[in-house]
Amino acid sequence: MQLDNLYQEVILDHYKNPQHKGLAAHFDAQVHHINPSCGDEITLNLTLAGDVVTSVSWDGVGCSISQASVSILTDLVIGKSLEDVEKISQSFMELMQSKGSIAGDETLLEDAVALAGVSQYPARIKCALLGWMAFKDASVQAQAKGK
Amino acid sequence: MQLDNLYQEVILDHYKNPQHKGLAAHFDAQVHHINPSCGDEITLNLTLAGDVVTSVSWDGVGCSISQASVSILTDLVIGKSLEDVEKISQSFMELMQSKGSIAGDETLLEDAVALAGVSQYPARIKCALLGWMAFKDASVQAQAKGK
Amino acid sequence: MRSMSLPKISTAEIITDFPIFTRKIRDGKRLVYLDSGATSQKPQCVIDAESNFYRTHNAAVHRGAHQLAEEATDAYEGARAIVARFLRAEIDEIVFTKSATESLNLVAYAIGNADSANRFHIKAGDEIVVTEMEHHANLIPWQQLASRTGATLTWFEVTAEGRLDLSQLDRVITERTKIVALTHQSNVLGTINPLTQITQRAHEVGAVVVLDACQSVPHMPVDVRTLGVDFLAFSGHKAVGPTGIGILWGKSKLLNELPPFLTGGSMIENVTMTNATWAKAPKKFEAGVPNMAQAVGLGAALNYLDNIGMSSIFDHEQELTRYGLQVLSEIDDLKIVGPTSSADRGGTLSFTVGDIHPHDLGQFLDAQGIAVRTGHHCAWPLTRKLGVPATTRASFYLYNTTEDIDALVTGIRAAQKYF
Amino acid sequence: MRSMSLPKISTAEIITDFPIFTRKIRDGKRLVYLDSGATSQKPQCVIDAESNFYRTHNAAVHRGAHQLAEEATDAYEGARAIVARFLRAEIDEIVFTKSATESLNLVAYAIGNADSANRFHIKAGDEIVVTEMEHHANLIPWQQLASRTGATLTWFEVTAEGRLDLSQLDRVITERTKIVALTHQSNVLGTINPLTQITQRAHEVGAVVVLDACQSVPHMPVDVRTLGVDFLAFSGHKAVGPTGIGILWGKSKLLNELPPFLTGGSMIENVTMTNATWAKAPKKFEAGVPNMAQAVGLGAALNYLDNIGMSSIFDHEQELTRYGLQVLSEIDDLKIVGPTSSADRGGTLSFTVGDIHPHDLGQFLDAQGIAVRTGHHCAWPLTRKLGVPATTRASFYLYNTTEDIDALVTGIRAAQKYF
Ligand SMILES: Cc1ncc(COP(=O)(O)O)c(C=O)c1O
Ligand SMILES: Cc1ncc(COP(=O)(O)O)c(C=O)c1O
Repeated sequence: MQLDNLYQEVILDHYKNPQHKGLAAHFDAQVHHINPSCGDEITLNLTLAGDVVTSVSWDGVGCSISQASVSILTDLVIGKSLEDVEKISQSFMELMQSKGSIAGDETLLEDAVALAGVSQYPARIKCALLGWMAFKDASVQAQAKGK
Repeated sequence: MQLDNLYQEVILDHYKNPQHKGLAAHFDAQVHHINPSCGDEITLNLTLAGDVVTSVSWDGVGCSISQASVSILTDLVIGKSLEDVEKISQSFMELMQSKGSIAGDETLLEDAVALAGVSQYPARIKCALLGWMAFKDASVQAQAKGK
Repeated sequence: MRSMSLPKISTAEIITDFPIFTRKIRDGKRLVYLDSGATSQKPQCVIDAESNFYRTHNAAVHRGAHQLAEEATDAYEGARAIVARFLRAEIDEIVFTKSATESLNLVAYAIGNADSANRFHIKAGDEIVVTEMEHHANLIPWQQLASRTGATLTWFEVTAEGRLDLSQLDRVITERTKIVALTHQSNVLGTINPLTQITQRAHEVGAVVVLDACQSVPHMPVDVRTLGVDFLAFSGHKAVGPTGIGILWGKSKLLNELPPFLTGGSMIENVTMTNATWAKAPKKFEAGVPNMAQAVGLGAALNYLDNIGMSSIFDHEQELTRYGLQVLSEIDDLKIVGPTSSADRGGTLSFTVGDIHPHDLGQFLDAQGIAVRTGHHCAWPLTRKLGVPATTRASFYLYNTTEDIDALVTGIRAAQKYF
Repeated sequence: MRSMSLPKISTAEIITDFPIFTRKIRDGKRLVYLDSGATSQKPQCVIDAESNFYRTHNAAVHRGAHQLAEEATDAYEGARAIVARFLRAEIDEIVFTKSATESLNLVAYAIGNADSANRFHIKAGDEIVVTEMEHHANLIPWQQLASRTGATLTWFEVTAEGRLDLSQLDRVITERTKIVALTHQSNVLGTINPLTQITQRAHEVGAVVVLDACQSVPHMPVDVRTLGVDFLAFSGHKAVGPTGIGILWGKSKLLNELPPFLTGGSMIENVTMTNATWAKAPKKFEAGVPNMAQAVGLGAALNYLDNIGMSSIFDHEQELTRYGLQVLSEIDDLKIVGPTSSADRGGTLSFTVGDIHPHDLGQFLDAQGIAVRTGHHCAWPLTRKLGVPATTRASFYLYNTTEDIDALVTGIRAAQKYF
């Protein structure tokens, strides 16, 4: 079934057991993002130590793609420098825009390659990006605050 | 040539020798009408004696149809009661909206039956009616003043 | 039963009028189109009407003194006459716009343009009444008008059953109310709103009533002479017509008093460098070379619907609605959002299915060839009020059958296993 | 000569692309269509593009999570990419409207919506500059904006030769000027306006330049990167595209700062009962289910023109213009209204013929199968300024030939005998 490309095991796992869901009490930056076309929402808290992501936590409502994607993101970025995260992020963006033409760099993206199938469903790309956009926004705010 | 239905001899005659063109100095009502789709304009002066049209004069720019139609109108209405004019006017309106299905009542409309062909050229009906609308407007104003 | 006396419509025949139903979805699946609330499919006769206009009569209307221009004008004005007949309106009461969205913005902006001498003039202290179930197209233009003029926006609430709460009618519509804007049928709940009480109260206080008829005109007989509203808007594309065409109907007297909205060619009486005066309605509201082919296509669409019969279409959808409500209600964890009986509701069924997010459900159904819509359906304040972030919506039209609904049910049950 | 290096276009072939040329006019006469300035004819590929959208991909864009909605979105956004490529613009700079008239009103109303914190805010004391040769669509919206805000409307005059009088440039565009709105090519005179001086002066004083490109984009290569203007509007129907579709191009940064115009579905970021925030441009300006089939048709139209080549089309029209100016000037009593040489002018020839009223001339020509336009051409202040109540206008496009012009000349001479 073609749909299984989209809803890979890994995605449904993250959806059912979202990582770092539940907002941390302390944070450097908190952002709230909305997907205007479907109403999905996410709140994301971020703490940095210098250039390094020490904590990301989140809460929100959304489809399996958006929930799994943010869950995967948190696993990927915690403990990494913002520079490394930027590389991951760019690679993920490429994957999303690939229309199925690439499989994604597994060493860089880890579980996020499971989202490759999303790139063939244009209406869902925004879902997969919701958390990533929120993270980006939060990191800009947290850095601004750090200065 | 089908066009000769539209441009009957009588019409071209009135166009070349317009009746009662040149504005009278005295009048009960003066109106200025415009055809917004082509820019044609007419000024029409009207004098009543009680219920009877004693003088209609006009000036303006316009196509042969609009000029001939107002010229024919003046010939038709001067000396008649407003009640009679109303009958003529209604009959003329019917002729214009007939899409060529009627020839017009010659005893009532006289030269105006020559305009029958206009009813087959929808874009020209407004031309033929410009003077008649101006007359109608002027007669309302002149009556209001008379009261 | 009223529907018994009417000829039943033959969906088997109707479907052959719509070429899109010959195509396959997602690797060979039959198209089960349950998204007519978003946009309807088009019969070949509508597609042909647009094409034929271009192929044979294309010219700018009202402008040229040549044969094509005459024919184009006849076709365009002929379409206006068809719309008027369809709504039981006067010809001069029909304004062609590009969409219901434009129609509603037209009224809101034109009212905003009314100076203090105009009966439509609106100012700080005045009130504009909407409802909690409005589509964004009948909410934001009024929010904006309120914010531009200092008027206050108030609204009717929606009950848990998805009905308008009219218990506070006289407190919502007050002596300060100038405009009451509401939907005829909710595009989320399916609710058909009762109008009489509202229009009576509105007119009592001197307000005008603007009806969003996007979801009613395509689906039921609508007679503007008996509705009691002052303005009405709908879109062609939801009524088996082309995209890019909408209708504003307004009472003749009101249209003539309303200032214009879009300005430009063909809507003028006289123009100088510093000033302009306006043509009579409807021309006053149709600036520029109009969407002629689309108007002609809409005429063909309404004739098509009329031939089948709006009462028959309504009855057909009522049957589907009754059937749909029943079979959906048999699914565990499925919750209908909106009235659960077919009384005073149309064939728009929104629902949630347990914890399955509507996006995921929609995607799953799509893989079976079933097209539904998911999200807030451009009525975000309503979904918020109802406490659901999003719903899945199946909406029916004349070409749908109980098999389509069966396919939906099968799809939902399979999704419940999948997620 | 520049035209020599370009492939000549083959009108014989082109004509076969346009089905309307197979029909006959007024009892069997060949259609000599010289009214493309009002609206152009459509090639079969454009008609098919619209039809195919309805037949195969029809669904509401940006909304459904189903295959048809995906395909419709691809088709619609694909059309946006084509328009962007055609104008050498960025994709997000292309806004779909229903017409140039809407595009121009959009800018005028949106500027009127700008509050005092917004760079577009306009108020009493500010000035809006237009020209005496504007079409009503690029004049009245600015008159209205001026009257709503208390700003002052000023204008460039037109010389007896039909050119903009730029001798007073610095007095017309002043430190108080906020907007300069002008036409690229006059729809009456054919004059192509020089833009550099005007845009430089406008930007020097911090004004934005709005270009009415209705008569240029369909007829010559236009590259928004080098034009120097800030906004540009044109209509699809004059560019072999469908009716009901127009384009507003705006510089990305400016579109994002400009407040919205029409409000409703799909143009929002977030909505509550009392407030709404906006999506990014171009979505911010596209409220409601868009004119999807028409956008797709416009995409096909611009691809069609691009395949032939805009430079070749321009050269072809230049040749027709030179020929037309020459043979018309040989007719007694015929007076060209506008530049009499082909330099900096397009293929729009307006003229008067002695005392023959344009309406009569147009009707006479129509009887020979020749379609021209007569009247003030929606530029009434201009015809008044030029001292003619009306003119007859012949306008050329890619499918016209010197034979069409010969037919016109023969027709005019016959009319001179008739009247
Ligand atoms: C120069 C010019 N500007 C604006 C317009 C208005 O275009 P539309 O009527 O397609 O909106 C036209 C054509 O009518 C035109 O020729
Ligand atoms: C109830 C309702 N109102 C308004 C609209 C707006 O219609 P359109 O997008 O065709 O302008 C819609 C559909 O989108 C609707 O369902």
